[in-house]
Amino acid sequence: MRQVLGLLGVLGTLGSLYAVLYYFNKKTPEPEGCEEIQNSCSGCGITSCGRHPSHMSTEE
Amino acid sequence: MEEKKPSFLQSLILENPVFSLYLGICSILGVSTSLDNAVGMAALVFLVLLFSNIVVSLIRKITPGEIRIPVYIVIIATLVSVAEMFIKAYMPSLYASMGSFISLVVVNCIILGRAEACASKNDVLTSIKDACVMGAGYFVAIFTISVIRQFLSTGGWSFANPLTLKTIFDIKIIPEQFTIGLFGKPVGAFVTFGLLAALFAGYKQNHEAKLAQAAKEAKAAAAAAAKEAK
Amino acid sequence: MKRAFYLAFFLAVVAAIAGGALTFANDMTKDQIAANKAATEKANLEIIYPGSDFEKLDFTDDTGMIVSVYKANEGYVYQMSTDGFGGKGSIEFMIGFGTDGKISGYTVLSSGETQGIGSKVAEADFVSSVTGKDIGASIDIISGASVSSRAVIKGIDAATAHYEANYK
Amino acid sequence: MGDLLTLFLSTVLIDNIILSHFLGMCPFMGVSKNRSSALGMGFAVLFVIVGASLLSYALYYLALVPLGLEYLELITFILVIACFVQFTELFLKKFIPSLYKSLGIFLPLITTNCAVLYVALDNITNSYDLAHTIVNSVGVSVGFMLILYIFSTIRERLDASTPLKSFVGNPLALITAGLMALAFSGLAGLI
Repeated sequence: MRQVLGLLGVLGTLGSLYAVLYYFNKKTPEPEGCEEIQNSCSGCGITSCGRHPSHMSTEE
Repeated sequence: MEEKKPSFLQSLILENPVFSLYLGICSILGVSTSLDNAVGMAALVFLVLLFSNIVVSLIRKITPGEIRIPVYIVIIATLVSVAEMFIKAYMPSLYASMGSFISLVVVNCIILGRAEACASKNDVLTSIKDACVMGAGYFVAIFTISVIRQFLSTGGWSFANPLTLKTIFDIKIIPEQFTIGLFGKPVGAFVTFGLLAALFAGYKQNHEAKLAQAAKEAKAAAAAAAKEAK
Repeated sequence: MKRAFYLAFFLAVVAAIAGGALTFANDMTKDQIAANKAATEKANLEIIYPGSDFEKLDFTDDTGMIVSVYKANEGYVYQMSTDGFGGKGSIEFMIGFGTDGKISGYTVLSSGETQGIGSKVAEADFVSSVTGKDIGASIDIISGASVSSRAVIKGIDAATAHYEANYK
Repeated sequence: MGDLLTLFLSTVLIDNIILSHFLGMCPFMGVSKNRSSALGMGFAVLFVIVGASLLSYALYYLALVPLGLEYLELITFILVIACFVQFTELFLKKFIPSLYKSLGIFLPLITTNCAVLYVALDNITNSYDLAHTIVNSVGVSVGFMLILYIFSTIRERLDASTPLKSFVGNPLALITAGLMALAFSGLAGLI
């Protein structure tokens, strides 16, 4: 029983923490002088990179 | 001449995920020292890709838009962990030779890439088809490299059934002292992959040149026909 | 703000389900993995002392090279890991110290050394040059494979020092 | 103390994360176009690897082991790394925009970087104590930055050169990396 609680505790907190941080990270605007760093990431095909257009879509 | 749909084989070479997009290189370079490893890793990547595409496309309606990527990362991590447990339990020799590369499949760029690009937008069937195409592309890449590397570094090929450890075939062509040990080492991995990538790029370039050439001819013929009609 | 809570809850639920699936898979494979581990361990030890039974001892070690120590009927067996030409922990070997004061056995479990050069540390002539020697006697380096053989000898010396300090 | 130094030397030069473990290849291919971005990437990776592996180390020995949940290590480490990267990006965006300007672009790329996860898992499988964990993490990141920087200097010349058409770009970069691996493997007798 302790194991199940531990599991829910660890994974639950980490999961929700990640969601909250990810959400607020998307929400906070980039500092003023940082817009143009977008194009210096030389076309990497890696979709997991935060700069990839896949992250840009907001609410459904 | 309408654009004929590239045959399955052609799309395997032209849009090969590994050689054209350079996705998933970490696992390929690391594991392609022998046929058993290559087949094992290709099967693992394919199974994880298949199940992740299925699960992702099943829940695509209810996953909130903002946290799509985090949800996919959790799903893929679970699938890889489960796969790692089964390999450790039932294929210990394969686990020993692939070692830490199994758990690194989680961050394999192909799986997350396909989950995001394809599975999150289409229904289950297209996702499964996409997983098969990508899995085949990955298998072609890793298998070719391991064929070259194992041949040069050990002078032949050997393949054993991972479950029963019975060697299916073991051919030695080059005698022991003429094998190039370097190809078993990282140097060989980089060089073989570089040369093959160049080969694929070359094939793609002259394929596109042929298409452009054909298109130019078609335009010229059309212009000539138009002139005659006037 | 409410959206953030919904997202947090959603991912927490997904992570919990993932945890559940992992627990289920873990329970299914747990004993098989343990069985595998015990089997390979026993097989390695049998090479040094066939047919003897072994008792795993806990030990303190600051060299970082001793993987595990076992007490067999006629002596002790050390499982060692040393950094050879193939990098960190590239050579793993077992060495047996007999109660008769002689090295009762030496075998290489895994070696990432270069084929044909460093791999000589696993071949018969080096093995025979080690087995049967008195404990603490010096072992000569293989010419042409000095890096790998020196690494193995460093491991053997560490095991000998630990053996003499604790169990002689 | 001695073996800490050998561990550091071996992770930087001999057992280098890129040249002998092939990890971190995605940023290695993508970002090494010029020296400044290589350095920026190097520092971002150094910060994330050391931070994430310490967090994972603590979480493993404080939470997973006492609860007997060792089998959750892979998914926990991934979540820890992702949270750490998101938190860093958020913190930099809010409080240190200047640092964000130079490192910001690289941070999201590191979330699913093979090298970071490898180091976090490596510290556990080798059952390192705290000192070894720190040395291992710093060593790997210094090794990553060193190879990335050297490679970016070579790559600037490669882009200026005119190789065979099919070798342009990544294939040539891979072969150069192979030659670098050959050169670095010569150091193996160091320790």
